[in-house]
Amino acid sequence: MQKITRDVLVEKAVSLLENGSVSCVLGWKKGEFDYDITPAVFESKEELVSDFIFDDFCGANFSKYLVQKTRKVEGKILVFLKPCDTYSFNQLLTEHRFDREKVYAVGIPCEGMVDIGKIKAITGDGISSIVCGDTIKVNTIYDESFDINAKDVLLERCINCKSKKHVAYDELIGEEGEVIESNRFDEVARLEAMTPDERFAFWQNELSKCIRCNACRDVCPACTCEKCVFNNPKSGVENKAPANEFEEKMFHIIRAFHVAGRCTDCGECSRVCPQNIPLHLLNRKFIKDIDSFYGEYQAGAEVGSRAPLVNYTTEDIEPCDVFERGND
Amino acid sequence: MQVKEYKPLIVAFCCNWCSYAGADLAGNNRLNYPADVKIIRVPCSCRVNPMFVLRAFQRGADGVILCGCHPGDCHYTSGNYYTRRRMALLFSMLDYLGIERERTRVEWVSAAEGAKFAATMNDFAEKVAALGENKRLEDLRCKK
Amino acid sequence: MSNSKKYLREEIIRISGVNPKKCMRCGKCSATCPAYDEMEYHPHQFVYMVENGNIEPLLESESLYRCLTCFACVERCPRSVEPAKLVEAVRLAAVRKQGNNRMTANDVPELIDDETPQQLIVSAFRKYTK
Amino acid sequence: MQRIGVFVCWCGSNIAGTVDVVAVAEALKKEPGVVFSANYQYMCSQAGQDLIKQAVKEHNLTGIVVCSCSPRMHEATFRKTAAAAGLNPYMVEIANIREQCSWVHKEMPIGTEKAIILGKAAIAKVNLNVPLTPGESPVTKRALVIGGGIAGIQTALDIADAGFEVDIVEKKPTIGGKMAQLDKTFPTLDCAACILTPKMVDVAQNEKIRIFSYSEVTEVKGFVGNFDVKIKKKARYVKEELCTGCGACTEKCPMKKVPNDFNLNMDTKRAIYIPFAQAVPKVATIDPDYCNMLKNGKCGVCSKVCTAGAIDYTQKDEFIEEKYGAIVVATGFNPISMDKFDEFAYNQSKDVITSLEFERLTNAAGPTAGKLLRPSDGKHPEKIVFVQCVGSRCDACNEKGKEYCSKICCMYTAKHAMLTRDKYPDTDVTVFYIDVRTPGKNFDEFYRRAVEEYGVHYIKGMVGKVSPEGDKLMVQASDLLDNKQLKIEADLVVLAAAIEPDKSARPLATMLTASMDTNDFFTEAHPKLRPVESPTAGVFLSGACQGPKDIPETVAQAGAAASKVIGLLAKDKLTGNPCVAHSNELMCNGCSSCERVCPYGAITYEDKEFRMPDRTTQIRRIAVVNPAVCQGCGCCTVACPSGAMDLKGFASEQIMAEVDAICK
Amino acid sequence: MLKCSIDALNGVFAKIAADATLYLPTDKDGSTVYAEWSEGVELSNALNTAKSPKDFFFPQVEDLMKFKVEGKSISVDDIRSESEDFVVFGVRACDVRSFDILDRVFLVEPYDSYYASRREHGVIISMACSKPAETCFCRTFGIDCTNPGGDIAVWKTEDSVYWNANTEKGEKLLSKLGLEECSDDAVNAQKEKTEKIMSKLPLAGLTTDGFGGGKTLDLFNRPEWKSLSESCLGCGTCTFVCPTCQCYDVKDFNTGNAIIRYRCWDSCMYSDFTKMAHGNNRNSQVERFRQRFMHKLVYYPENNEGIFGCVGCGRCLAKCPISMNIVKVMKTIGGNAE
Repeated sequence: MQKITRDVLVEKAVSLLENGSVSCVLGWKKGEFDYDITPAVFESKEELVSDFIFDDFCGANFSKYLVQKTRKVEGKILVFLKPCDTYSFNQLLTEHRFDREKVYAVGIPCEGMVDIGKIKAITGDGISSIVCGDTIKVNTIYDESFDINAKDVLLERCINCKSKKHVAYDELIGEEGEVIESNRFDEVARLEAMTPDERFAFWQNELSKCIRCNACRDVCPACTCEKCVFNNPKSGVENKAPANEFEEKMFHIIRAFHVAGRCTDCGECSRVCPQNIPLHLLNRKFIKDIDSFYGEYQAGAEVGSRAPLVNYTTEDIEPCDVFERGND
Repeated sequence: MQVKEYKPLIVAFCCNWCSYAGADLAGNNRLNYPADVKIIRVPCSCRVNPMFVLRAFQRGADGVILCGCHPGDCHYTSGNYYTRRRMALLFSMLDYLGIERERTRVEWVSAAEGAKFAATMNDFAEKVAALGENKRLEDLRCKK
Repeated sequence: MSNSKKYLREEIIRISGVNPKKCMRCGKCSATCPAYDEMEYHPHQFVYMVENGNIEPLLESESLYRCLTCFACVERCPRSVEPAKLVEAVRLAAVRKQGNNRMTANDVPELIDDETPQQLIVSAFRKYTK
Repeated sequence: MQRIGVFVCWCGSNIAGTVDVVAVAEALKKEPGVVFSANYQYMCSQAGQDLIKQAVKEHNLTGIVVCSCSPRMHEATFRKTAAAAGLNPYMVEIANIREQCSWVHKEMPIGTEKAIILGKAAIAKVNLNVPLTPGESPVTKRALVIGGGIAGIQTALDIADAGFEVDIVEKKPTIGGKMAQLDKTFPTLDCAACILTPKMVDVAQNEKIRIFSYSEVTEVKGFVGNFDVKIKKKARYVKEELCTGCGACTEKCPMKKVPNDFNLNMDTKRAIYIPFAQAVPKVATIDPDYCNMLKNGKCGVCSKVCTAGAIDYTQKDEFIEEKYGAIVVATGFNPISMDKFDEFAYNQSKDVITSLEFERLTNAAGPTAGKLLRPSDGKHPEKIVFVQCVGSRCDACNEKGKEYCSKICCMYTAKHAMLTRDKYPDTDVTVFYIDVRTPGKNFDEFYRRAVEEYGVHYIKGMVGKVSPEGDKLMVQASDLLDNKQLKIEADLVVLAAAIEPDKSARPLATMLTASMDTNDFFTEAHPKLRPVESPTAGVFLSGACQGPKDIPETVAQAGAAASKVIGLLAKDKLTGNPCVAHSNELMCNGCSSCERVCPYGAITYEDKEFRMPDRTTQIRRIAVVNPAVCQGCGCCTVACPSGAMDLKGFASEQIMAEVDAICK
Repeated sequence: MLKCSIDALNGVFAKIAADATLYLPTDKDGSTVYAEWSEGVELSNALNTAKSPKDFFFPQVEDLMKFKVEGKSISVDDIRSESEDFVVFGVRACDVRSFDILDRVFLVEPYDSYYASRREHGVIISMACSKPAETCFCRTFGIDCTNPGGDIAVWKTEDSVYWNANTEKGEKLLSKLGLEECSDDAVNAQKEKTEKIMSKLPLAGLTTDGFGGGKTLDLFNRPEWKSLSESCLGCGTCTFVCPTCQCYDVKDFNTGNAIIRYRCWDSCMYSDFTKMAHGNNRNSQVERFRQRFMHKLVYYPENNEGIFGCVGCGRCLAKCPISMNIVKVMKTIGGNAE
């Protein structure tokens, strides 16, 4: 389904590596199967040629890796950024989380990434091969084969893709895209329209699945704290386990609050949650509220923009009025 | 033993310069409000971290109210504007999770508004009492 | 203020989208108005009278049809009150009453002459007719 | 572990009436860390304080909880008591069991129960208290005044009078400001020059005052008591120290067609000029945009005629760096541009002028030598129309004007009208007004005199349109009281243009981290109680930069600002509030969230090298709080996602301990 | 061998549930989880649950005790709750093996009475696999998924469920269920079919060659650890879905009125794992990453007669946010070791 091929990216990476512009490449590395792709650092042409991959399973957002990698790597790092990744990239720059000079960013187009979970829901276990394309061909060890329309198994965040525009890059491969009118807030609105009891039941059920593995936090490009409050025994909220219902809520409310106004809605949290909790619905609630209370704001759209929670106007909505507005 | 009448526990964070002084004025004027309201003094309403609000609920509070200077009157010029944004978003989120709206409130009380302070606390305590015990944000470990 | 007056005032305010309370009584609208002398009630009076619910005399007044809708008052008003929109709203309220059309199709042939641009007749027809 | 003493005050019957103080003292004695508990009738009395001091010594107390009246009442008292007993004063916490307990609850059991809980909360907090020491910083005993108008002049003189050094930075070649352009001043009609120029001379002669004229502030660093300021002295191509102000150059300069901004461009000056006769410093300045020598190297006349040898065509901008303890902003105002007000034909007719231009036309040192003549043809105007509130009191949506009342226009218009009628009784003067606002000493009397004694026509109504017709101006206006539209022929129309802060104020505010309102007026630290201080410590406000003001108000504020500066500079050291924010550098992300919410600019960033646990080193950007600037609001602590930022005295752990104690 | 028809299964469950709480895999919100059985709770057809069944014996959070301090006296309350009888149905062979692995940790000195008590009160009914997934590699560790252990083993075919007791505990339970005797033909046929599929699995060829006790020095300083761990986020997903990870932390929670001492799972992937007064043992993600795999593949077998600390259930392969896992480690490190 991707318009751009792996070979183009490898060629770009190899040429930049060989002419010394960059010293390493952050890219996707092929896995055991056709879908378990790992983010990796490539340091040589050989590695790139044999292991670099770019296909419909390359959802991973590299922006966050730059925080640590730029501190450790000598020379520049080449990073490939899909449109949604560029927002995280900018947001991290806004927060001075890495040195822009140490990165060579190549914007690459993205046609949407697919969700292996959704494919498995159709095919069942035992996938032996997957061939990407507009129609995804899946074969299983049980000698079954499936033709799946890629559009039907997109990641949630890609179904509601908010932008095909790259907001940051040194070089762009392919054409400049556009910001898209998405329906990403529909699900939030659906929840808002429920009664409080229904909402409570919904979230109680969802959050009770949490195993507190911290994957959502650890993958989140906004969660780059040197020390997370949930790891800090002095913060008063530290814990290693969702000890009870309160702790489950506490963790997710505070995490969402800490990234409120900084979350670019990249959707990585929901993508990686092993328990399939729709965590993006928490972040999107904040984004939706921010947009409606304080005017539309897209974190990461511009470097240096002032996030809504470190900003104010004298005419802001009063907390007692938010419910009326929220239910419109 | 007699069954204790249910009385909501209310934590009120008051900024030092306006609301805490407003509460003092309510005292000076002997204006009654329920003893279930317990005040914590903070320098400015913007000192109140959402974590404190959740902590209060965890520990058994049935309602949490923040009081600060009126917008524009902040002793620190802009603290309450940030409070307003933070709490608007936090309360909206709590509501989204199905937690009763009436359990949280922000009220601007100036140092001259002793009567407003007392009236606000009476009203808030009444509304929270009507909701009954906080069940949706409770931590059972902290129950007596 | 009686309820009917209140209702009428709300109606005018709703149609016009004007908030007459913003007026600071500077009179710049009337100072600007090119049709001032033709009008029984002047732009600033429209604002004042609507605000006070004293709209009946305006509905009856010829002034409604003297306003050129040139919007000079709207342009000049320092308080963004937009008196011409109020005049327009009152005029609408007047022509919407049964049998209150100021102009019928029958009147048109009489008005046609070499000097009047047809556009003027068309817009007058629009403005004065339900 | 702390050793805490609890002291429960009866406050006579104020507390003891509804709180069983003995029971409270008993109950609190059981709390962790409490080693001593007592009750007494009046803790704040000498005997009560002695009781505390004695207990501290006898029981080796490390923390004190006083259950008494509001901390707003006696916290300071008990802190002093603690200090006298050798304890850190910040080891004291007050449980407010009077205002917030005994006075608002009627029944003894309820009051007692609540008092115990409030006491427990205070104990929980004090358990986590740490001794705090206010930071000290030295004070540079020199003040900077930015702006050399009457506000700046008065402030500088008052500060200098107290014995401190003051520098004035003025962007124009001379100090004096707007007041130097005025003719007479309301409501007493004394001559502006007569009262201003002696002050200018005082400034020039005061050895404590330095004037940096034709200069601008380009960089401000530091904080209260310790500002580092960079000042750009623009090249005036004349050596200030050599120029005698004789004026020979300004007479001989062949370049005569330079618009004279001092006269609001109503006449011309030379390319080398002295703005006006009483200028301070009286030094010539070359306008590089017009000087032929500077533009194409041809001329050099001024250099030839200057006997002092002061002309220096090679002069460059010079940067001066200086330290200051306090900064006073006195950047003043300007009339707004009339470009957007087409209806008044300001750009079409020379005979439509602003009030400030009118001042110059009536000023003896002005372009007409004080004769009131029409700018278009130099004829004497027989009919003058004044229009008030041009661009003031506009709706927020109105892009042309300002929302506020410019405050001074009513009075100066009355003054202009009165003076015109006085000097030229044959001239007919009409003032169009919306409201006449005269709240000041002798103001309304002044306005009434204009009407009653001088026969100025005041018409309530606004001018809608001014159109030049031949050599006349047709003024179309409302007369609201007569319900008429007037069409008046006038020879001169004078517009009372709204005033706005000087354009230099906005970038200056950024440099000073001083806040501004939406109109670019500087915000005061408190609108009622601290009207001459900016929220940024060490920055003070004088004059119209804070809001529209007339001269007496400006001078009053200038004096007030000076007294605040003197109060600051009189100290050898500044003792800060120890309850300030501080950042844990190991947890800081350097993300700037805290900096963005800090109203005082107390937070800066530095790159710091860290040795990581895996034995590598990393350079990270971290926040550093300047305790001298921080006022301790705590906003940054919540903005900080990692919790690196905390507030001393109100630490997150302490507040949560209070929450826990209350909810227990 | 005993059997019942698929249709009768619910009735059997009811019988089991009459005496003990019965847990079984069921489908909920699109994933498979263990849930308490009650009428209407259907057995899932999925291969395995998202989380392993180790929770039943070693819960993620477990209160150990409660104590109160009043004045200078401390009172300790027993708040243990692990004495309830329960039955876990449908445990796959790999997960059954995981209990052996946990036993070797918790049931040796210092003996973990909480775990032991739960083990004692729990009956494991395993279920043979017939449709393994591509992520399965139990065979690598010598596990026969067609012949699972546990107290009772169960085979499910299209129409019937076959039961066989492996232990006395199982025998006792099985005898109460009133099932009919039958031959093991159907079971053998299923086994044979499954065996064929097993050899077709993509990871069928994965071996433990190069790993095991005594390999510490060979493997510890291998340079590949760096690149393998490069993208590791340091989250705890692999640990928390793993049936054999057994590390925990003991923490105190101050409720305001008392202290609850509890333990909860910990993860060696976390930066503050085994943090002590002097700091941490492992200060970089490479070290932490290496620890997890060295433990499963070298240290554990070294201390436990060659038994590996992995059962090849494939959960970490499916759940790792960045798809780094033990198979990739084994192929990279082990492959080169040959």
